[in-house]
Amino acid sequence: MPLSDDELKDAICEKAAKSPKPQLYIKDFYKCDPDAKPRKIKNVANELVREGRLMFWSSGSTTMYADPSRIQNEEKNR
Amino acid sequence: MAKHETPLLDQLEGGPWPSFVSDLKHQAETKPEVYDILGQLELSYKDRITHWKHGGIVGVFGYGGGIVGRYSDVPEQFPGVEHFHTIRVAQPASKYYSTENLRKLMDLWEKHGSGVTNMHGSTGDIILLGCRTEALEPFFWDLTHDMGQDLGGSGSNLRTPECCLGQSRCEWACYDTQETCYHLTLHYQDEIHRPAFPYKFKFKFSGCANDCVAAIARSDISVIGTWRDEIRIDQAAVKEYVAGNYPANGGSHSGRDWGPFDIQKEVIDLCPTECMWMEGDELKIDDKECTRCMHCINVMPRALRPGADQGASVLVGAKAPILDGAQMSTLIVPFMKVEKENEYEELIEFIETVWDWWMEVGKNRERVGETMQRIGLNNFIKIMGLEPIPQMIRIPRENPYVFWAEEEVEGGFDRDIDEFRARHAA
Amino acid sequence: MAKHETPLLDQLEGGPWPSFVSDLKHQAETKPEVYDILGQLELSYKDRITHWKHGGIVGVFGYGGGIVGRYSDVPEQFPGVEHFHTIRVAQPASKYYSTENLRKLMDLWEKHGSGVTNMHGSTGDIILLGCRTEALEPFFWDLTHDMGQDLGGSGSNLRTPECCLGQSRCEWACYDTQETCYHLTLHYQDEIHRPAFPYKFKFKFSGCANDCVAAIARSDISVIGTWRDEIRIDQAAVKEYVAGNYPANGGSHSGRDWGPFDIQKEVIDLCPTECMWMEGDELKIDDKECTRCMHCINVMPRALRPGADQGASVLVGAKAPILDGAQMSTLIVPFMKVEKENEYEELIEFIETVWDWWMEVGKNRERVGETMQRIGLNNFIKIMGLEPIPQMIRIPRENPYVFWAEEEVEGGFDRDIDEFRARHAA
Amino acid sequence: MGYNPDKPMEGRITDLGPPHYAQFFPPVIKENKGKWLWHEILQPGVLMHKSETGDEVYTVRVGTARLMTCQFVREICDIADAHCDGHLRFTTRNNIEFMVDAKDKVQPLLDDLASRGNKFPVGGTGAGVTNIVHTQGWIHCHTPATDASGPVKVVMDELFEYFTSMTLPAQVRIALACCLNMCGAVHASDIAILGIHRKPPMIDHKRITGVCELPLAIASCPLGAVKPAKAMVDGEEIKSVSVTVERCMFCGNCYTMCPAMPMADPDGDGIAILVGGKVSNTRSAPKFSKLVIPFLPNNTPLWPETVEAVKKILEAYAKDAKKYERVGEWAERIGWERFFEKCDIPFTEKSIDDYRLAYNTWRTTTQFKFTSHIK
Amino acid sequence: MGYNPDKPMEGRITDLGPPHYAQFFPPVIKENKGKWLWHEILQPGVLMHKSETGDEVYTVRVGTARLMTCQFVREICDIADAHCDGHLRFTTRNNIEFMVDAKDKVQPLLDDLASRGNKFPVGGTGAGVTNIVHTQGWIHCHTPATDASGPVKVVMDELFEYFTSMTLPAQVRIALACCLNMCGAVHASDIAILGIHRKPPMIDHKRITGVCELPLAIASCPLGAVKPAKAMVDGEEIKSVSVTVERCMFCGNCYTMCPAMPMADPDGDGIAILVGGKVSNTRSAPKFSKLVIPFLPNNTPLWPETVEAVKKILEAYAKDAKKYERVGEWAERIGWERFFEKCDIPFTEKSIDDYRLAYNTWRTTTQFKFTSHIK
Ligand code: SRM
Ligand code: SRM
Ligand code: SRM
Ligand code: SRM
Ligand code: SF4
Ligand code: SF4
Ligand code: SF4
Ligand code: SF4
Ligand code: SF4
Ligand code: SF4
Ligand code: SF4
Ligand code: SF4
Repeated sequence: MPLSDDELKDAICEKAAKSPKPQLYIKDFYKCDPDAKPRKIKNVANELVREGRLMFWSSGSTTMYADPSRIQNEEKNR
Repeated sequence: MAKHETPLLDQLEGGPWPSFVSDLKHQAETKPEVYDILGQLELSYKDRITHWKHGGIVGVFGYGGGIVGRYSDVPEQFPGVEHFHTIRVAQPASKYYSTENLRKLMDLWEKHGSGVTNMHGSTGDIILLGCRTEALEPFFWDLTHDMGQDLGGSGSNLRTPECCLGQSRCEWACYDTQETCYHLTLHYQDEIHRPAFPYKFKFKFSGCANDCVAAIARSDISVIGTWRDEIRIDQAAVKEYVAGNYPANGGSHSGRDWGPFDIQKEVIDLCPTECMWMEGDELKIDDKECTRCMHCINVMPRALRPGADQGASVLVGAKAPILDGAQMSTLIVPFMKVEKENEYEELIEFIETVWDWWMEVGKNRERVGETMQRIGLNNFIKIMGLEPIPQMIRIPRENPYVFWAEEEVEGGFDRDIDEFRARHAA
Repeated sequence: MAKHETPLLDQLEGGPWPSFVSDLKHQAETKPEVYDILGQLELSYKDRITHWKHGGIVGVFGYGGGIVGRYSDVPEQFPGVEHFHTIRVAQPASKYYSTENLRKLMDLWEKHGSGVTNMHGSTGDIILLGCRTEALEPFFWDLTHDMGQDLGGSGSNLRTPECCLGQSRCEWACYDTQETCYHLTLHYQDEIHRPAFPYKFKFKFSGCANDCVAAIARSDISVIGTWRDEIRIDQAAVKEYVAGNYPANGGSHSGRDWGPFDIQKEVIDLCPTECMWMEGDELKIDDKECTRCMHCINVMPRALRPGADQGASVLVGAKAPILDGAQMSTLIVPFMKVEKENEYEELIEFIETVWDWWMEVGKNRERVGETMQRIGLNNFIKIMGLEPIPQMIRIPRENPYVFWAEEEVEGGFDRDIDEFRARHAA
Repeated sequence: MGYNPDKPMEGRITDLGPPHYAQFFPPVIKENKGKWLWHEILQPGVLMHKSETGDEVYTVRVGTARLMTCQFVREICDIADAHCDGHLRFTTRNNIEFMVDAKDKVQPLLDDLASRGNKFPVGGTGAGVTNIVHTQGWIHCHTPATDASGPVKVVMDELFEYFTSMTLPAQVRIALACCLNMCGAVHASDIAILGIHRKPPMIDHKRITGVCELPLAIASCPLGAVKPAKAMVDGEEIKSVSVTVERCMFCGNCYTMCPAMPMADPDGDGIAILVGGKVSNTRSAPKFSKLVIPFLPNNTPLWPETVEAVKKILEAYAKDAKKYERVGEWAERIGWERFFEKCDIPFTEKSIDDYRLAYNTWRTTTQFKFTSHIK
Repeated sequence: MGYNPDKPMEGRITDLGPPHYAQFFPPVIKENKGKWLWHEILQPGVLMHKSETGDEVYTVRVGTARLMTCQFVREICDIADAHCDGHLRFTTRNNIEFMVDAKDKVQPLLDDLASRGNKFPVGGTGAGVTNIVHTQGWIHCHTPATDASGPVKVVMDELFEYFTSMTLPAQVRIALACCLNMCGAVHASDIAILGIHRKPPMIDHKRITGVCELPLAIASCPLGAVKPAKAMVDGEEIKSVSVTVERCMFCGNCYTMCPAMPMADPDGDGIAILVGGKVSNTRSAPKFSKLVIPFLPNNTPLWPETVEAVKKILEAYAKDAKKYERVGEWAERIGWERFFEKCDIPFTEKSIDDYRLAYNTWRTTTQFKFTSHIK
């Protein structure tokens, strides 16, 4: 049984909060619901970004997701 | 921000080619932060090294692509470029502009950013070079609200698709590259703006095998126009070429005396499939042997035209060398109709079949061409639901290492060693 | 041993091609164990599977090569082939025989073995098929004492070298393949008879690029004749060809009407380097562009001959597909004089440089071509003490992944990060 | 109204995509799209396309530095307004195209362009050298091993006559990329100028913890040269990485993944030259570029060695190749050994592939030419 | 005297090597070695070589089964004694060559050969099919997936007219190997007949301990399909191996290294057909053979499917290729898609490489032909 959207959101946020890696690839979230299609995971993760519960981090070539409190913030590092 | 001495860069102001240094200096007069661009670049010329830090988090809210963060590693010296992010603005298909549109965009960019651009980036975007973090959202607001325009792609996204000018000004385009590019760009806005993939993904659209947008070398899905009937021949024009009345190759070689046009040497002998010949003064083509390489058409544009039953070949997997070496795209669908009528249904289905699989099995930072290599072409073909055909390969395999599936082999794989030994003493 | 029914094999007695079945049957009349060969083979035809066990340890004392052990897996049914070892007898270079020699060998083989042979094995040996263990030493005694002959190679040894017939009956041989082959075979008797290597090693010698002993495909060191001056042209003979008085390609195509000889189409247009042309009725060759592919010489043997300054190209590494895929030999020394005068000094030095290194670093069951692949061509060239030259490659590298050595780079690899950070804020 | 930082989501618009291209078409393009019959290059940089409607469009192609300011774009717009009804386009190689719908409008346009100094060179068509596809270099990127705009400027200055003429055997496409990422088409260009690093990354142990995910840095190296390691920072042992320098091939991927592993170096960095690639499917299949000069120094601001190398190759090609023959087709016809000789480029072992699939590049035939390389 | 098992070392002679070849030369060869000027094929199987001394040697080439008995060799000797002063040779492809030093000696020799039934077919020269290079098969080897002598006999029976004539576009070299070890030149032949296994090895746990070194067996597998495993033999646990069958590509190397891993199977084994290889450096470089028919059954004793397949390819080639064009050169000129069509061979995914270096075989151009494969 695939998770509901809200369950999936929670699972993703939890992963972002607890994972040893502070920043995660979209693929790292696939395991949050093995039954969901990649596109579904992506849509939900993006929804979380819109809600402010996740943030994007990009090197230009690669993009990652992070919990806003854990993201690597160049502005702050300066 | 004040002027810096730029003795090294100054040496790039002479010469016949347009000088970016002169241009920047000119702009600096009204946008003084450009002096810091020049200053930092001069320092790079002195030190022979970049003075930019590794990029990082910046973007507009809700977008995972379109902005590349950039900070100076000598901000005290050059405060004007302390933040120097680029903004990728999606270009109109094949880069036609009205001056009205361009002027408006420039006004906006002078207002929010450095006033320096690349027309265009290598992927095709309008690149706006140098923006402070706090100016990103205001710029984006104005771009969307005042101009109705939007950002392009970056990161692990679909990158801004690009096309050759195609039917708009070229007689050879076998499908409408611009409309296809535009349609798919709009169709996949979400994929362009929000990371969805293991790594970047690019589409490029060329109208014919000349491939003026270098799709076969630079795009994960390359759609290249072709035809499946006969090259259209105007024999009267052939005669004109033979008589030397029309310039060969549309005049491409007119700067040098190559001697009189020789249809045998210049066309027939260079046809890679040897499928052309003269019969009297008529040019004949054995079209079923033609591989539509475009050479003869290029050389005699007034006499030859692509066939009328047009479409495109779809190839997959091109990329630059990082990590395992460069790849050209591989021919997967030899011929596909590419039509607005059915909203590019076939192509879209193809793309999404690729994505659904690649999003699942592609490793992080693995381009689709590399995933194809990893799993093998046969598996890829199966995943795509296609039949294997010889058009997909250059040559059949040269090694004997065929994987047979158990169900293909009479009696399967299970055998009883004792039974075997009863017939074959050890 | 009695006759067996062989209904399947019997079907191989008709047809125009010589029948090994008829021959075996004939031999069986005087050597009844051959009935068991036929019997076991018939069983294989019935079962569609081999009835030989995995080979085993047999040999003559002090030799690690020359014999391949073989036992039947149905010895009760076919006691005549219970032991069925093969003996590899070194062939005379390019396989000329006197009937006296051959008859003697046959007598010996009928005495000690099955009376069945292969003339010859794929490596070139005389293969004597089917000997009992206890007969091996007596056969060897007689072979050495009565005939002055010896075994060839097998196992991780130097294998029996082989050559094309070369100067003995071919006008194109650019060095004496037979003498070279003979000399090296004698020179390396120890390596042929006693395992010295990580795996098998083969030499083959062809007198020209036609490569009639398939050296480039089948030998770890392939020595192939070539020249470095000009193709010798007899213009009078050219005219005869053009006039149709001499048959093209030495008559090779005379079974079919290919139309009159056309020097342009058949020679000039097929030259891979496009270095030939006619000037009036004279054939011209731009020899410095010629890659000595032999095509033109093959087609006009009476008009064209290899140049007079002759030698050989030395290539390394050919092998069959096990394990990582087949390899052709790679050009390492474009031109080497191969001369008896200095006892093949240069070639011998080359061979031993390869061996010294390969014996050291080659893994077990790794052919030299595979070792070359593993360490890279550049390292191999260095080990050989050669300069890298473009003749060794087909194309320059297509990836940018160059390994630079520390000493090649100004300032070396060691850098101080703190010093760097002083100039580049993190 | 405008962006309100206090209410960022209010009135937000997203996912508009690019404007529809057709609104920017000059009228003659709009009316003849899909109807073009043939074209002719009237003179270098000036194309004429003929439509089945009888219409003609005249295109004037103009080289640019690609790096351009708002001021400069406005000047382009001035020209387009004056001559082209306010329309223009950019090509896939960063040239500008001004289009007019009648032959008599061409010369005034050309005169106007010529009157503006070196800003608007006309050319880039047919069998010549067109604009150099290139990248950011020191003007913007964090990984370059050379600059982009500068080398392009000096090379184009030197090759200018080939931009404004059509005297070569075929089109010659030059590209520059400032690092191995090869943003552009360096891997498939007739002549390619490639920035390369030659020193392995340094490791900034002090910074690595904050900015790097060690597993990603370790996994980034295609040759496994990046290994986990301990390091001392301010007397404390931290987890970091080390690099086995003998295994490093300077690809830079570790730095892409980990900002604490900078590679750039004034002496280590420089330029490699690759040749013989092509993109089009005309005659021969697309080809990759091949490395022929492994290193030239970053001698700023004029990169004389690079300029000379490119010119030498181009001129050897111009002299020797047949009509229609691209650089790579020429090199294959004459043989690479002859290519090195004709271009007077010393052959080095760096041109011998030793990466994956390398066997495929070895010469497995007796066919070769006796060049000066054979002593 | 002879071998004395009680004193094996007494009087032992070793390392003699082969006899010197020159002692076996017919006189005309001895006198003219290195002096030959040109040759001509007078009729299929009959060559004449002309020396600068004016001498001529006439060679009559005769096909053999290669597998031959002492009796048969004696018959050859009889012929050589009668016509050739007691000299003869064998070619690198297992044909016999009888040489005479005058033209008038040719016909009596040919007549003699013809009088001996099907034993001594004359031919194998020029643009025809010569003898099939082949291997042991079921007559001697332990790893074959098919027989050698049998398939060669039936194929040569069918192609006999091409052995005795010179009507093909070029020489066609056929080879057979009974397993992937490819003893011979199957990997570089115009047409190759290759024995293949299609079932993974069985594991004879009862025998493995005695006959196998497990680490060698494990290391033998290029794909790592052989793994250490435990097995029960007579109630006792022993160390053995297991095979991951999905990873097995049936190369047989494990069996070579370990007799307790037999592979052969009546239904699993059969024949693959490869084409387009060549060895000579004439015109094009040497080429590898390519797999076009992945499997044909071992239908003993006449292998009708194999015979038909080879003949079909040969005849399609004979009909379509240009003079001098080898099979591989022809296939490349017309394109492999057309090859499959012209030879009426169904294309299967088995012809698509999925081993190492496979990318290199993919089609990375838009150039292709519309054949029946495109629906
Ligand atoms: C801006 C641009 C170069 C330019 O000056 O035009 C560019 C700039 C960067 N590219 Fe690129 N790439 C740009 C087009 C390309 C192209 C060409 C194309 O898209 O047709 C390629 C080759 C085609 C391809 O995708 O393979 C390209 C292949 C790369 C690669 C190597 C990817 C690979 O799979 O081999 C990287 C490295 C990476 O992704 O880590 C890279 C990475 C980068 C990064 C993000 C640097 C990095 O290591 O993260 C650069 C940011 C520079 C900056 O400061 O803004 N860029 N990059 C181009 C994008 C502008 C635009 O949107 O129009
Ligand atoms: C007898 C002969 C075939 C024949 O019928 O003529 C033969 C027979 C065997 N070959 Fe071979 N090879 C024979 C010439 C070849 C050749 C051809 C050549 O030498 O020109 C090759 C291809 C060239 C090459 O060396 O690569 C060849 C490539 C192999 C291989 C694969 C080697 C590789 O690196 O790919 C093996 C497998 C192995 O060594 O484990 C092999 C192994 C074998 C073994 C020893 C079987 C085994 O797995 O251990 C066969 C013994 C058969 C038997 O019962 O006697 N044989 N073998 C040939 C030797 C006769 C002679 O001495 O004249
Ligand atoms: C404007 C542009 C398309 C666009 O959407 O912007 C374009 C336009 C034309 N190309 Fe192109 N090509 C354009 C980039 C390319 C590219 C891409 C690239 O260079 O990055 C290629 C592939 C390059 C390669 O193979 O490496 C390209 C390969 C060709 C060819 C193939 C030539 C060949 O023999 O290989 C032709 C045919 C010809 O010129 O005969 C061609 C022909 C043409 C024609 C004649 C087509 C037509 O009928 O109008 C156009 C004018 C040619 C000219 O400039 O001489 N175009 N053309 C691009 C101009 C670039 C520039 O500013 O210089
Ligand atoms: C006798 C033999 C050498 C030996 O030492 O035994 C030999 C003898 C000659 N070869 Fe050969 N070749 C012999 C095996 C080969 C091989 C090896 C093989 O097939 O395993 C090759 C390489 C095959 C390949 O490329 O796959 C070979 C490729 C050639 C060629 C190249 C043809 C081409 O265009 O590719 C020529 C030239 C020609 O025929 O025009 C040639 C030419 C010749 C000439 C004309 C040389 C001469 O001047 O005498 C001889 C007679 C040719 C003929 O039979 O039509 N010979 N020749 C071999 C006879 C084998 C047989 O019994 O059929
Ligand atoms: S790719 Fe073909 S259709 Fe497109 S612009 Fe180039 S020549 Fe025209
Ligand atoms: S398009 Fe190419 S393949 Fe077709 S006829 Fe013209 S030159 Fe030949
Ligand atoms: S390889 Fe050359 S020299 Fe040797 S027999 Fe063949 S054609 Fe003659
Ligand atoms: S030997 Fe080959 S390359 Fe040399 S001239 Fe003759 S055909 Fe041309
Ligand atoms: S090529 Fe390298 S250095 Fe240049 S812009 Fe691209 S990523 Fe940056
Ligand atoms: S530069 Fe490339 S090869 Fe060197 S350590 Fe970094 S990732 Fe590895
Ligand atoms: S090919 Fe295989 S089966 Fe045949 S003889 Fe060689 S090793 Fe034995
Ligand atoms: S047959 Fe080859 S691939 Fe299969 S298990 Fe044995 S060694 Fe491995």
